[in-house]
Amino acid sequence: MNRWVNRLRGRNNEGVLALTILVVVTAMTLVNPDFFTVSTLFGILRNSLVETVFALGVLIVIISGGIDVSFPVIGIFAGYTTIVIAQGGGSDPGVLGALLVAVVIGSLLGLVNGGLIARFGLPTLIVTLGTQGVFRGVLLAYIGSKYIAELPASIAQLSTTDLFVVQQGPVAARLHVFVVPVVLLCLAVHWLLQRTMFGRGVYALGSDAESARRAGFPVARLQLAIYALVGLLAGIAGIAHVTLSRNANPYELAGTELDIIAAVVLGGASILGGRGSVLGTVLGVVLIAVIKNSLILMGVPGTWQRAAVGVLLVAGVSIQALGARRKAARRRAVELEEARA
Amino acid sequence: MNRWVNRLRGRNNEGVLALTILVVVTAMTLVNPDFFTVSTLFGILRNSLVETVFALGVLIVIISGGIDVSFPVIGIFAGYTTIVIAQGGGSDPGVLGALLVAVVIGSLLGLVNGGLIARFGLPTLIVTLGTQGVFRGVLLAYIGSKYIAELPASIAQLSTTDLFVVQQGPVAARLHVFVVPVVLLCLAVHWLLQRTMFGRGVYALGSDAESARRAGFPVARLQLAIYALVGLLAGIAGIAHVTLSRNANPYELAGTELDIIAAVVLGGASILGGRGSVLGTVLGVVLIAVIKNSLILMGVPGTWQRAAVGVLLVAGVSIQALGARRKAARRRAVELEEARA
Amino acid sequence: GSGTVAQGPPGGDRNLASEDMRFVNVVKLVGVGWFDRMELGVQEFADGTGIDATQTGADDASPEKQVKVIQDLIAQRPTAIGVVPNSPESLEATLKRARDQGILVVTHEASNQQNIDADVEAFDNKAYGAQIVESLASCMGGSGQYAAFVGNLTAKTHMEWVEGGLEYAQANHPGIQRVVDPIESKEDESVAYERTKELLATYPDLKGFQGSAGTDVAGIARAVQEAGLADRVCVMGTSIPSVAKKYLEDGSIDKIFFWDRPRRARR
Amino acid sequence: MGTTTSGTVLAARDISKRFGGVQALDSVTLEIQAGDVRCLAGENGCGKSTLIKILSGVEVPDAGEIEIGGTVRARMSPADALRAGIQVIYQDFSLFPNLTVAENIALTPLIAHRRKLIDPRDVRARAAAVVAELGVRLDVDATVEELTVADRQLTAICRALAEQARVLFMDEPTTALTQREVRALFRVVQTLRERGVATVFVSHKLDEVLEISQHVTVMRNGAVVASGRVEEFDRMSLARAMTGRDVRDQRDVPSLDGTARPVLSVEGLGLDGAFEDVTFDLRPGEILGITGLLGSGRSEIAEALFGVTPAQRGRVEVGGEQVDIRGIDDAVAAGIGYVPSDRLTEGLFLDQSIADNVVAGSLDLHRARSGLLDRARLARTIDTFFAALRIKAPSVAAPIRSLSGGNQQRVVLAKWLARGPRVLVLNSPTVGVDVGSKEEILDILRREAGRGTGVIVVSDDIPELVSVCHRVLVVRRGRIHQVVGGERVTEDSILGGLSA
Ligand SMILES: Nc1ncnc2c1ncn2[C@@H]1O[C@H](COP(=O)(O)OP(=O)(O)OP(=O)(O)O)[C@@H](O)[C@H]1O
Ligand SMILES: Nc1ncnc2c1ncn2[C@@H]1O[C@H](COP(=O)(O)OP(=O)(O)OP(=O)(O)O)[C@@H](O)[C@H]1O
Ligand SMILES: [Mg+2]
Ligand SMILES: [Mg+2]
Repeated sequence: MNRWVNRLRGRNNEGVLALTILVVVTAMTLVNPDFFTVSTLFGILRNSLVETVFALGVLIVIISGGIDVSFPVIGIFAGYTTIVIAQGGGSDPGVLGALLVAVVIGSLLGLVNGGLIARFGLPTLIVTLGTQGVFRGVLLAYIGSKYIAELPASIAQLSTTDLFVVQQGPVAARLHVFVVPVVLLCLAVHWLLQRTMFGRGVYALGSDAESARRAGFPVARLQLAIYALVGLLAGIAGIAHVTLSRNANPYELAGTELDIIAAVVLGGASILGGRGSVLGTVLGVVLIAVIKNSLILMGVPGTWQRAAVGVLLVAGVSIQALGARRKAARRRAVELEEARA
Repeated sequence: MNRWVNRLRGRNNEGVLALTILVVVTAMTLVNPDFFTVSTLFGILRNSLVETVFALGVLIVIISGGIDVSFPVIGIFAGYTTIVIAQGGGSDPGVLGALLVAVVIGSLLGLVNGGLIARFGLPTLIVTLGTQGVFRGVLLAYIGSKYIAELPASIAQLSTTDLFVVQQGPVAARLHVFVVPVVLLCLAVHWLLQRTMFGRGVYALGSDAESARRAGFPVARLQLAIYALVGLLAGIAGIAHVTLSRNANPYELAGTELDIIAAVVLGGASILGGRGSVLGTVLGVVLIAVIKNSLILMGVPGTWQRAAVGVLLVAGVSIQALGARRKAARRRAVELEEARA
Repeated sequence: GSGTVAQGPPGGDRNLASEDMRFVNVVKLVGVGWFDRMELGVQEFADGTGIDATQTGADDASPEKQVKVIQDLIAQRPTAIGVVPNSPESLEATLKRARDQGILVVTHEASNQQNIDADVEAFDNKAYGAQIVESLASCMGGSGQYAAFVGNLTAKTHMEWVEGGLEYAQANHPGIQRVVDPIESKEDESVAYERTKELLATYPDLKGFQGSAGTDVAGIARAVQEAGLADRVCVMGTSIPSVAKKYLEDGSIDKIFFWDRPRRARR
Repeated sequence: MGTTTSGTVLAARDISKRFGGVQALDSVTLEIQAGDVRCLAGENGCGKSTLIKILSGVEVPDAGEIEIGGTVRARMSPADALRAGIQVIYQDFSLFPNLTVAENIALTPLIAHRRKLIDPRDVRARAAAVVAELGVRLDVDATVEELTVADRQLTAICRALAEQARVLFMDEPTTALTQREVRALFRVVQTLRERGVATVFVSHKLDEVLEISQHVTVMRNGAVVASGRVEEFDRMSLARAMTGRDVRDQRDVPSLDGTARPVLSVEGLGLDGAFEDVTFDLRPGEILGITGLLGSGRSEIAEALFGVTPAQRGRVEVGGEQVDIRGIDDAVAAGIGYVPSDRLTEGLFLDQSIADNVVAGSLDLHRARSGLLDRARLARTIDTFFAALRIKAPSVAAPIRSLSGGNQQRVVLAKWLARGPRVLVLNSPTVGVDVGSKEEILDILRREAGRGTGVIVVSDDIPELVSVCHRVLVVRRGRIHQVVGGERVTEDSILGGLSA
């Protein structure tokens, strides 16, 4: 019975998160039958796409025991620069071409972080705080500071490409085609973390860096790869953001880092490292999106949304902490019994 | 000789910071003789006042091994609410009355952070990330979201009170009277950290929380006091900010947390806790202000200022890290020699 | 860089030769199409007169950043400063300081600014607003709810546009109601987008939007288009073609309004 | 059985290592044969761990060469060493607390094999096989952080055995274990020896060294000073080889005033799931030992007295007055001091100076009338204890991290003695401390007791208890099973109480 509850709760409280989402959706539907529509669902999904991709990167860093606050800047750097290059080149690079450029830029910037961290052993928060400023400065001073309203034709077309459209009376509910690559990306990162030596190395590093070194993990190379990967994911998120916004604005995204870290932590990742899952992260992002959406529908002013996310974060982490403490106490009791037996 | 160099460098590289400031000022004066004026000096000081007060709070938290990202929101919450209350009350509360109100509000919000951290043992970043959102939501939804241009008469008068004015040809260089309380505050925090049980407890906590508990420090009470103190300082900074900007805008300050953390870390405080000084912090804040001012006078675009601060941060922390490594090696050498003697 | 005059600021002397004069135009924010277009005008002025005229601004439309930009400028002591204020009120003290130091101050879109040497307005702001709402009313079929956006609640001109529009609607189209007070977009397309989503959720019967900042209509249209309401909701307001083009093409923006008189355009 | 002489599996020749300009290892040469059990002995800081770290690729030597299975290398990475068949049980285990036992056991060999992908079923199967082969009970699906210390040790052992190792290093593997686990570990070593695996064993417990090893290598100040078959050494000669002087090692307890009123009285102390009905008195100047097996609750009794995990029932009197110990504050206020077993995580501020640490527990006693810290008195206290405990360091400003284990332990003692406690409780005070330092620390306890302090020593080092205690309480299953006092305090009587 107890075991069954634990199974349902999941390693990182994924079950609790899923349950919370269910409760919120049910409550909202009771209050306002309009809530539970395909259109609402698609809207929530669309709003979560870019955040989810960023969150995957943050998840990897947090599991590895580090923290990165430069990823939104890397994202907009990659997304904006890609558009600038595409416009400068004259010819339309196509969707895959643009993606490739964004991924390369993102990875390179991530490598800068990784290099500084792996080479000099500096605290990850400080390094990414510093590079965040540098990347942003270079972006605005060298690449451009203008709002670009016209995207290359291929990207502009993708902006309004839907996976499918459900007609509901006069309103059309649209599910953006980006849902497909984002789902694939989640599966890929899950696989990477769970089934590859790299992924287990990330957990090992976050668990205990010196033990990881002694066990033969190439720690410096691992860190380099982790931050490059975060940059890569940020690059993807950046170009996705530009596409979905239908314009390129170099001032956007910067400043959203703490929100995404909050979603990942809410999703059960431990800020101390070594713990976290893709499923939990996705649920964390979705829960925040559901709550925000519910508040909008209930006519709660936008300023309250931040407050709600704040309460959610503190409550969520408190519950996790209390749960862990209770579990430890139970374990101790069991052991003493066994030792005496 | 070596010992003399070490003395000059200071425990937290204060000497290196002071030297850097000197070099930048000298270089700027050579390039542009207009730079080295009383007016520039006063300008830099004025621009550093509010940041310094915030930085003192951040310093205490960082020494204690925590981190706080909610302090700018606490600051503007306290500052703005004080003005709202003063306006609502009808009668002018006077400067001291306003300060008192801001300090009480700031401390109470800080106590919320401290309570959550001490009671549930949650990660400080997560708690303050959460409360940041909550405080901001409450401020904008309950207290107000309007820009207030008219401050109460006493505060409005303080806004333009100068300690002294130096006439330079047609230009008057003004030193704002706030320099006095800010200097006093720095001395007070220095004394608090170095000469009181509370201060030593802060260092002990940051050095090793479990050891601090075993040494008999009342850890929970200490944490409560630390976050209340940060709130108190943020309250002072908030009302100072409102006074100096001659208006109250609830959207301000939020988002500046990472900049101030950067200044404190640049000033030699260790993000891992247990290390940092008021002198270093003040020098860190001033160095950033000097660099920004120099860039402005050289006509460098504002976007580059962030980049410069970023480079400064990474370089500063790298130098500290490398220095610490070299120092550790030297120390071991001395000991082994003695052990063998 | 700053001037080479040994004593005193160049701003103190208004009889300088045009090569020694320096004008700086401070706009609400940099990097948006509207002010890029304005910068073109500043450049043409510089080319034509030989005066060192440039344009600058903060990276978002917040009043305090604009104050900071002007304070930094005062330290460099130019001959004259032009300002398109985000919040005329919050600029007063700073502009006074500039004028105290002998710098000429000229504003645009700020009919109520006090500490200035001159203010430039393109036309009667209320009449302009009335014209936008007249078009909106006919698009909405003469009845229904609409909402209005401004860049900043403190931006005098934007407020005059939406107030002029509201007064016109109340006088001439009793079937048209504005649902809430003007909404602030912070001159930011994504803020306009978010606010529009909220409005559409709160007021499902909304039929019209009036935008004021150049990017307002783009953000509104994006939200309307995503909600599948492009055909039901009318979106109109001040903007420029480069920003609004694609939404005009797919029908999510119905009409934009602007004025534009750079010399190059007349040639 | 005879030693299998199937040749040298590992040879380290002329290994030197400098840390910051000083020789931590000075041209050390060591050869290990298959099936050999070799003990590395020496004082704290003589270079034992450094040698192990070099031979396992964790540190790179400055000079010298390492030959493993015929291949000579100047340097190698941890992965190289693992591939060459070198396994290490580090003193701190070096496990991953957030990963499962299975992963902890199976990941290391998979890295060594340069595997890129992981199949959880494969991992589990490999780990289960190792566990089964060793015949121990270990839940491979549990995460390591859920395990007891003993199970963690077992996990570390299983990890070291997951691959057919050539050489197994064990760096002080018994410090956290009680007699029972030590016996189990020795059985494992015996099995490995029969399989031809060479074992290098480090311990400060001389009896263990003499029991398990076939060869002994003694180091001093980074160099090998003696080496030979174990039969050539006894306790005295081994201690002399390590320290360069004679180490006294017999029972020496100060005389006791039998009429003095108890400084501490404990009556009916109980805590659910930990201990029950604990009653004893402690007189001024008395040194009382408490011992028991793992999980017997002896540590909990000490921690309850200090308020770390307060007791739920019972009475505690200090100096005749009842005190209610609900937290550490209460214990400190009542005059109880506590030296925890794990000084590295619970006793010291590693990055702070000796000075700061010495007064960390007694700042409140150094307040001037104004309530502020009295700096002059602080300095006096620091200097007094620095001299009295003969802490070996360049100055009181040296950070704790730079001290050797024995000296760190002295700083912990100084910290509590500075409070002038009426009752001093010490949990395993000489764990990981070399024989020389250990004797000096026990002397400090005797001196402190001679001044009228009541001293409680919680330990499983029976010779140590015999050497210093007036009385010893043996705890079993949370209850005081036996009290051994006066002339009856001998190793045999205590061991008898433990296992009866
Ligand atoms: N990573 C390191 N950096 C600098 N010095 C070190 C390092 N590791 C060890 N030392 C120094 O080298 C010397 C030998 O240390 P080592 O840990 O090998 O001693 P040990 O014989 O294992 O002692 P113990 O019995 O206390 O474990 C010590 O003086 C120590 O301070
Ligand atoms: N804080 C804790 N959390 C979880 N389990 C604990 C904790 N402290 C002790 N235990 C468990 O309680 C049991 C008894 O621990 P205790 O430390 O009292 O044993 P001990 O007799 O002192 O053994 P040792 O020889 O290891 O010191 C052990 O199984 C230990 O793992
Ligand atoms: Mg060692
Ligand atoms: Mg124990």
